[in-house]
Amino acid sequence: DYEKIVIKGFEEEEEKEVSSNYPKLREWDHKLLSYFKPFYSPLCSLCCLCTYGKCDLSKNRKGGCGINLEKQQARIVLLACCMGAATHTSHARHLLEIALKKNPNLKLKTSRDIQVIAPITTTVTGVKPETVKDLAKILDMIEREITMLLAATHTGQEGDSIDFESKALHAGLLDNMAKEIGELIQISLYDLPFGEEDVHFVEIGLGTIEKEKPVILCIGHNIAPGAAIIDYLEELGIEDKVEVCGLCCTAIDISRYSKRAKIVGPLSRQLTFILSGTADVVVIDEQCIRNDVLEICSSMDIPVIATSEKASFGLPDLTDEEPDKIIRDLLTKKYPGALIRDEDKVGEVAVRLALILKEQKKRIGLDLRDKQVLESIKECTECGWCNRVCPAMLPIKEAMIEAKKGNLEPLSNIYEKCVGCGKCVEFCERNIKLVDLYRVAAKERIKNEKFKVRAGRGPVTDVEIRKVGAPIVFGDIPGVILFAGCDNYYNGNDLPLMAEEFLKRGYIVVATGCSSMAIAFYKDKDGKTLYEKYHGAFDRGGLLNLGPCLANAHAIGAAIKIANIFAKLPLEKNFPEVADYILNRIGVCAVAWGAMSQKAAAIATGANRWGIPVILGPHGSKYRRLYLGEEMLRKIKDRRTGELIDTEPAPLHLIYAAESLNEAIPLIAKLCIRPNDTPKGRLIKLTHYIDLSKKYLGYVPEDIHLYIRNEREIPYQYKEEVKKILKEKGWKPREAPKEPSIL
Amino acid sequence: DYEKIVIKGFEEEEEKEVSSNYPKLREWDHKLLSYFKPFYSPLCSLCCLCTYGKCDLSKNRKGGCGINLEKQQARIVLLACCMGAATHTSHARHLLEIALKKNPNLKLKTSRDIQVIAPITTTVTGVKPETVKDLAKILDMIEREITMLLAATHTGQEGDSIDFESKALHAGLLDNMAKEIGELIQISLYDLPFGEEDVHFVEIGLGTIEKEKPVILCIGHNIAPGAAIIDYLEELGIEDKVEVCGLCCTAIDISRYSKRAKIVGPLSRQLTFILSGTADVVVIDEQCIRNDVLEICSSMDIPVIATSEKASFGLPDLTDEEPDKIIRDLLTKKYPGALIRDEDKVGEVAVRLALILKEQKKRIGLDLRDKQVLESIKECTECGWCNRVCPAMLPIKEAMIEAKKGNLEPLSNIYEKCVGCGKCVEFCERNIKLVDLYRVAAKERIKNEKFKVRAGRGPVTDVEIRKVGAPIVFGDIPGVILFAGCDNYYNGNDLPLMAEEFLKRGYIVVATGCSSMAIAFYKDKDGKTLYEKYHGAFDRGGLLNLGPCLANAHAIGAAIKIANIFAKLPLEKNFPEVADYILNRIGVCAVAWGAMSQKAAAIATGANRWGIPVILGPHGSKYRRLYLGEEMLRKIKDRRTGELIDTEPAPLHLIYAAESLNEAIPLIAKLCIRPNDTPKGRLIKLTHYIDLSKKYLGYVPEDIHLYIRNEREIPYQYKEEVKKILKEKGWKPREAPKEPSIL
Amino acid sequence: MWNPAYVTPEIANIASPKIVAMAVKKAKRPMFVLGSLLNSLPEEITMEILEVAKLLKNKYNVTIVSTGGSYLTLSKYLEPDAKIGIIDLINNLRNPYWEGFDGKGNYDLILFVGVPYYIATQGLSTLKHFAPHLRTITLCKFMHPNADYSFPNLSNEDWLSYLRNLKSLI
Amino acid sequence: MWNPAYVTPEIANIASPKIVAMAVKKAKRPMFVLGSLLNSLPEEITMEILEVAKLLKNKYNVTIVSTGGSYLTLSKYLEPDAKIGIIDLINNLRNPYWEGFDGKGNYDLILFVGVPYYIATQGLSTLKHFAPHLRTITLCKFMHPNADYSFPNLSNEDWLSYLRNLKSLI
Repeated sequence: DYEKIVIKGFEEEEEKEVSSNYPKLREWDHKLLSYFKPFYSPLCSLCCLCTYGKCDLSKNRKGGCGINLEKQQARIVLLACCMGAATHTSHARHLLEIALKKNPNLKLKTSRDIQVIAPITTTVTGVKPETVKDLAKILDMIEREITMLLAATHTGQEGDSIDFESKALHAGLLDNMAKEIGELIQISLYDLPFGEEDVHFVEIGLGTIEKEKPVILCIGHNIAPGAAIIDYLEELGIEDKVEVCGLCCTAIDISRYSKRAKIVGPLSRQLTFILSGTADVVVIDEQCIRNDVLEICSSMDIPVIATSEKASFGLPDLTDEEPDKIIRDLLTKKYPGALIRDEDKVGEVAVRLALILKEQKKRIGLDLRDKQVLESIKECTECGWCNRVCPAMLPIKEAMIEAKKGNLEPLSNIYEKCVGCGKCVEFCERNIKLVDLYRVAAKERIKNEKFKVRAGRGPVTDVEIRKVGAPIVFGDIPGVILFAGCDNYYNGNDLPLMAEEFLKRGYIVVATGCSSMAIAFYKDKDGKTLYEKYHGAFDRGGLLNLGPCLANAHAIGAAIKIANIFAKLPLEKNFPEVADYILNRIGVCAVAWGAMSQKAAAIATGANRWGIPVILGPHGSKYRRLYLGEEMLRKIKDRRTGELIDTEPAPLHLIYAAESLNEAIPLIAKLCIRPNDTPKGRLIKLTHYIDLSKKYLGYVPEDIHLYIRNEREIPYQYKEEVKKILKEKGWKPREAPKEPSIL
Repeated sequence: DYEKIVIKGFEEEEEKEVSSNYPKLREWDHKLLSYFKPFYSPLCSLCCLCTYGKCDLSKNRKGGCGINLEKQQARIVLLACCMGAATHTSHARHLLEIALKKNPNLKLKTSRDIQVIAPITTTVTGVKPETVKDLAKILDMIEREITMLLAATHTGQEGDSIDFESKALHAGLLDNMAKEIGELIQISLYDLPFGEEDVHFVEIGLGTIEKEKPVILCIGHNIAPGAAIIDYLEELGIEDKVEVCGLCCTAIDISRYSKRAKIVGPLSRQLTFILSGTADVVVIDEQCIRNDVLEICSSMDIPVIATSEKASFGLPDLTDEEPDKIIRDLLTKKYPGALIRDEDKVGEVAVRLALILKEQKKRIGLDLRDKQVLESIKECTECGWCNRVCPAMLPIKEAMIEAKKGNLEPLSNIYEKCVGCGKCVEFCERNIKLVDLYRVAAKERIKNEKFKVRAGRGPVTDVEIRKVGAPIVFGDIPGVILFAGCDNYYNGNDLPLMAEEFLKRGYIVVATGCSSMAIAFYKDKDGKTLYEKYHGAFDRGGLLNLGPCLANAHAIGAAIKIANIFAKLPLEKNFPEVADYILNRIGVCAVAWGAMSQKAAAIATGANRWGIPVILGPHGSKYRRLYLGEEMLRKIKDRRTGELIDTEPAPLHLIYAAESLNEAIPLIAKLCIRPNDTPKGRLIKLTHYIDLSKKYLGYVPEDIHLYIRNEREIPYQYKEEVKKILKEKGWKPREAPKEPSIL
Repeated sequence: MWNPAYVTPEIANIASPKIVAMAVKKAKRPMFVLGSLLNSLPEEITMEILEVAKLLKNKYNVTIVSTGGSYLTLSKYLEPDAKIGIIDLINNLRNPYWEGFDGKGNYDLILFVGVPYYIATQGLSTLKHFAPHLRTITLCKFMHPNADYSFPNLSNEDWLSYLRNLKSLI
Repeated sequence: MWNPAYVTPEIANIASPKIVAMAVKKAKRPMFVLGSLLNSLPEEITMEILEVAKLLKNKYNVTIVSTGGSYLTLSKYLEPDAKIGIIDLINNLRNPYWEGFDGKGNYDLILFVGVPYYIATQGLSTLKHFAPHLRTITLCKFMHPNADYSFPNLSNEDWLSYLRNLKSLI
């Protein structure tokens, strides 16, 4: 009934602009950031954005426009978040255009188990979208507001760091909303899994690609071209004759669409895989495309089909040409590739090209090339520049010295940790193709790089939420961990190791994008990946692949739905209430261990605005800004009594960069603690926190006294040690707030 | 009739998205840039945008994402253009919201003399807007496309420098369109001058502000708060009791709205004027606000009223409070200022505050402060850091040494050239407030800083175009010069000097924004400013102040209207044809001598896409990218015959940074040459080119042979010298193209 | 510096063991931070670092701080004065009013070793720009431009001899 | 460098007059660019620069180029080989296939003096990153980080003596 009124209201107001009511959200931001203060680490202390400059802002000096270093950091963070939000918005916009072209009246997918299909959008705007057209209005609003936020980064606009941060938080929220919209459209348009816990398994890893077949490689984040390729193959009935595989989120999406599609791997494998010469045709769509992909493919005679106006790579626009002509032009190398802005045409051209090129290709050429690559080892002068520019600081020079002696093992170990950025190649005095060399050295390993990942399942269902709402809010399920973002960390097993540590303990683990892939790159002694070992439901001990980067919206959506379904909080235009609920009562923690991009900055900042804490890996400190709470009792409100009370600083931080895996794991457990925990829930959470701290750091955490409200919450097995700390710290028991809030 | 069909078409298609058809424009860009190749000068050779980095791209090396230094420059230029375009778009959007609030059915201003009111918008989209609501759709489109372009700057998207440039050109075009829309709205809503050649004069300069009255200072670019202040004063009937003045474009706009409003000066005077303590209340809106304005005003007890969500400066949002309460809170210094997002409330609060504060203020305090400032001279240690960080490289240390001896003249000379960036203050070991010191040293000069500028007149009329279309296209009027952009150049008289040099010679000179102000800061021996000396019509020897930054759209609009009215080119969705016409046939050249901002980058890049060349001052080289043609005969098409022909490289460059005034002046004349010039027109243009080259460089230009098609075009007075060059260069006469084109 | 991209207008001075020893002697409230790499460095070097730490603690009452899990190694030889996350620590150090681990106020000289280079660089950047009240020295094998003083780029052999030299000078 | 903001990973080597003289002697196709500041420098310095130019031209056949209006001053003493805008010149120099002012190809050593600092810096940046085929030296009183070799920051007095010294070494 209530719903109907809202929808009716929306129809009547159709002429009115949809709005996020930024001024109201700004109030929330200022409140939130009074608890979690921005912490700045400049990656560069200069500003070169206008012709007053370059200005040296070192030591927090002011530049020619009057900005100081602190504000400049906040400004750059806002700029990065705008870039990220724009990227997801433009991605969603492209999907919308395809949907409107294919079916202007497309209804959004619904299910008996999922009532609120757009929790983020509904909370922020009050709109409950039902059709693709409803989403167009929301996207208009997002684009309008991104433009406003970007304008604020211009020289001579915003002049306060907290207001820059408020705008960054807003950009993050818009990013979340755009992702939700993009997911809704592609799930509806391509009939992708919609909250299925037992979704099919997908083959993943460089070793899974069948090189005997023609291979089409899709790189990027946009499902449209890949889906069209799959459709065309099915039309011809040769879907088993051609290998369609992908890198990055496109891979996740095409493997949601077709059970045959394979995932080569995350971003970090892009350069390596292209250089292996396995692909016959490379189709790029948007995002996470190496900037030198055309140069590299050209050098290997692989035609590149660009499909997006955002990433045209200088290629001729052949959208209006006949497929026959395009194929001829590419085969005769008239062009190194083509821009084709019509996904159906891309499907035909890519498939027909791959079939022809596979015929022509000689395996021998590739083997010879690999041999030459090995030959180059002896060129090494041991100058050490590879080591100096490697972002992972891998011991490349040392591996080369060993390789010269005939031992390729160290080089093969480099492959395991390398993120394929190629900087070592750029700085090599002898121009040795090092990234390629790691691949050749690891050839045997790569053959066995065969894993399984559950396909991206989409949203968490209402049914699941109903079941776990109470145990999560009260703390019986110790937490929900989201592994998100790129996989640019420098140890292949970090992510599976972290995931399993929490799965074993009954946490719910959800993963997206390259992180959901990285978790699959590990097998236990029985040869099982974590996805095969743990169930796929949003429940205790479940491991969920929600889907691509866009699917991060489902993780936030799940938190919102707990507030809505379990706690009966109305969503419509109720952002501060919902975020306050999540912040104080829902034990969820996101981990972006290898985050690289501006999108990741936007995603994390958006999560922060909802009250969801995020832990970054050590390189995440390069994002310039963290939000840190204080390690002391925190004054918040108990809404039941209206009083200010002292309570645990939970979550301690909103976004933090950990030095090491050892620091991160106990911290994840700690950041799942919430003021709302029942004594039993708190006891469970603290048990894990202490357990993990002892295991990974070697001690009982020294801040444990902040999180214990009365003696019943002291984990039995650590009673002695904990009591000692409590005594040292002069701990006193205290009341738990009944309705914790910062509003 | 044709018009009606178009409008009808638009109504019928109301549901269809408005589009700029980027793929078609991209084709034009690739063509254009095959003649004018990007030239890159990195301001920084590092990239710190993602966590692969920082990456060192020196010597054009590739970074972790595969981008090289050249592409990175193009990417940063695109980012800057997006920031600029977003700023003008968001500005226009804010004006639109005010218009819809005040009068949802507001018709756009029209006049018998102006048929096409939105030449840019109509050419790009085919839409002929009639109401404010029509503009909303266009803004939606602009915001959508800015979002797409910004997305292309994200790591892992566009991978080709020419495509980055094409997108920068597109951002520039969107910027032009947003400016046109903003102007149309404010002209219509506030009934501003609409193409009047004899518009009223406005007082300009620090010396014009009557300090005896309460002074309200408006800083920024958005007319709304200033207009509301003026309205409120008129409501109270005390418009003669309070001084309303402005800095930057807000000043231009309020002085279009009210004949009483005064212009303090351009951006470069902001810090100086605030520090003078003249203002009782400071109202900031958006753009060109010093980032430390709140800090400085607070230190001087001047309350700051922020009015835009884009520049909130961390101030409490008191939009919903009663004026009485706001005034009380500001008087008791509960807050250093307030954010008031309701311009009418701003009007009341600012006026009432100013009246009260003026009463309280003691003149003596300011004089004492000035004395203390002078005292600080003896603190100087002569470390020389002021000189090292001064963007103008002014001899500050030397002036201080003289000042210590009691001679303030050199310091007072610094004031004349200083752009008030304040970096000298930041780096001073003794924290001497140097910018303030220059002001105190120049006190007497400042008293006499009283000039007159014609108010911003808005668009060029069709009547004017009809009169000058032919002489411009054939070359009898030797050119139209647009002086635009900020005034961050380092010699107070450069702009008036340049302007007069061309006015004297019968060129049409149009000016906008801070440039239109800077031209006023000069008097001839009779005490007349150039605005008083030269007429205000768009005709031979006219000097037009078109208006604020937004009014740059009118300059481009004038070129479009020449193509449309004189050459009968249809505009609707006809961008490439129109731009090709402007490039090859309309002798217009823009000069952005002191351009500072990302907006300026967008404006200039937009002008370039229309085929309008731009000359920057030496600091403009920091924009990282120029578009340079080759100094040799150029192969273009004669559409009459369909043949490719060799013709003069005119205009030689699309955007160029000049080393000095001496280089710039002859270059301006040269860049007004077009392939379409008649022999007579060419003769006139070459006469000025040679004249100015001899005067400012000391020689007859050595490339003169490229511009002479037959002997009749050799200026009589330089016959000998020119013929000598022609002989040396092996010159041969050639045919002029009848319909020059690059399409 | 180690990685050329980390260039910055004011770059660390190169520290010899002698300079480090003198700085510690002069300091009123020195701190020595030992990071997570202690768990993975060659044993010889780890041992040398631990001996330096012991000496600093015993002779100059330097506050020993363990971050990122280095306690696993450190605790076998020496009980640190504090265990904390590196970012939490930097955030405290940045605050001129921080009361310190012992309630006696902030510190004036911070020595670092074994914090992974890239996060260390960022932490040093925070202190360089926003903590004028203290000085930083890095004893790692990679030169840190954002420190006030830093060892130069060193091979493991040279690093070992720098550490030995430092030990002899304390 | 002169302005600390202009820091960059690879910074110019400091050039003594001796190094400059040797570089010119070794060069196959040297060029000397004289910028617009020639019209406003103290006369003594301008004269010294002009004498250096004359000597370079006469002894080593250095191509003398005037930019930005310096011809007004220059032409009183010396007819340059070419007159061109500084950006046009840099654009030519950047092109390895440029035929030069005399049709004999691009140049291998470019000396600069008197081009305003900020536009000179940008031009030098273009050459540094995109013109591996040539070397640049600046003879200005402000150190130029983007050149290959540069005079250090100098007072007018020291600048004069550097120029005199250079003259004596040619």
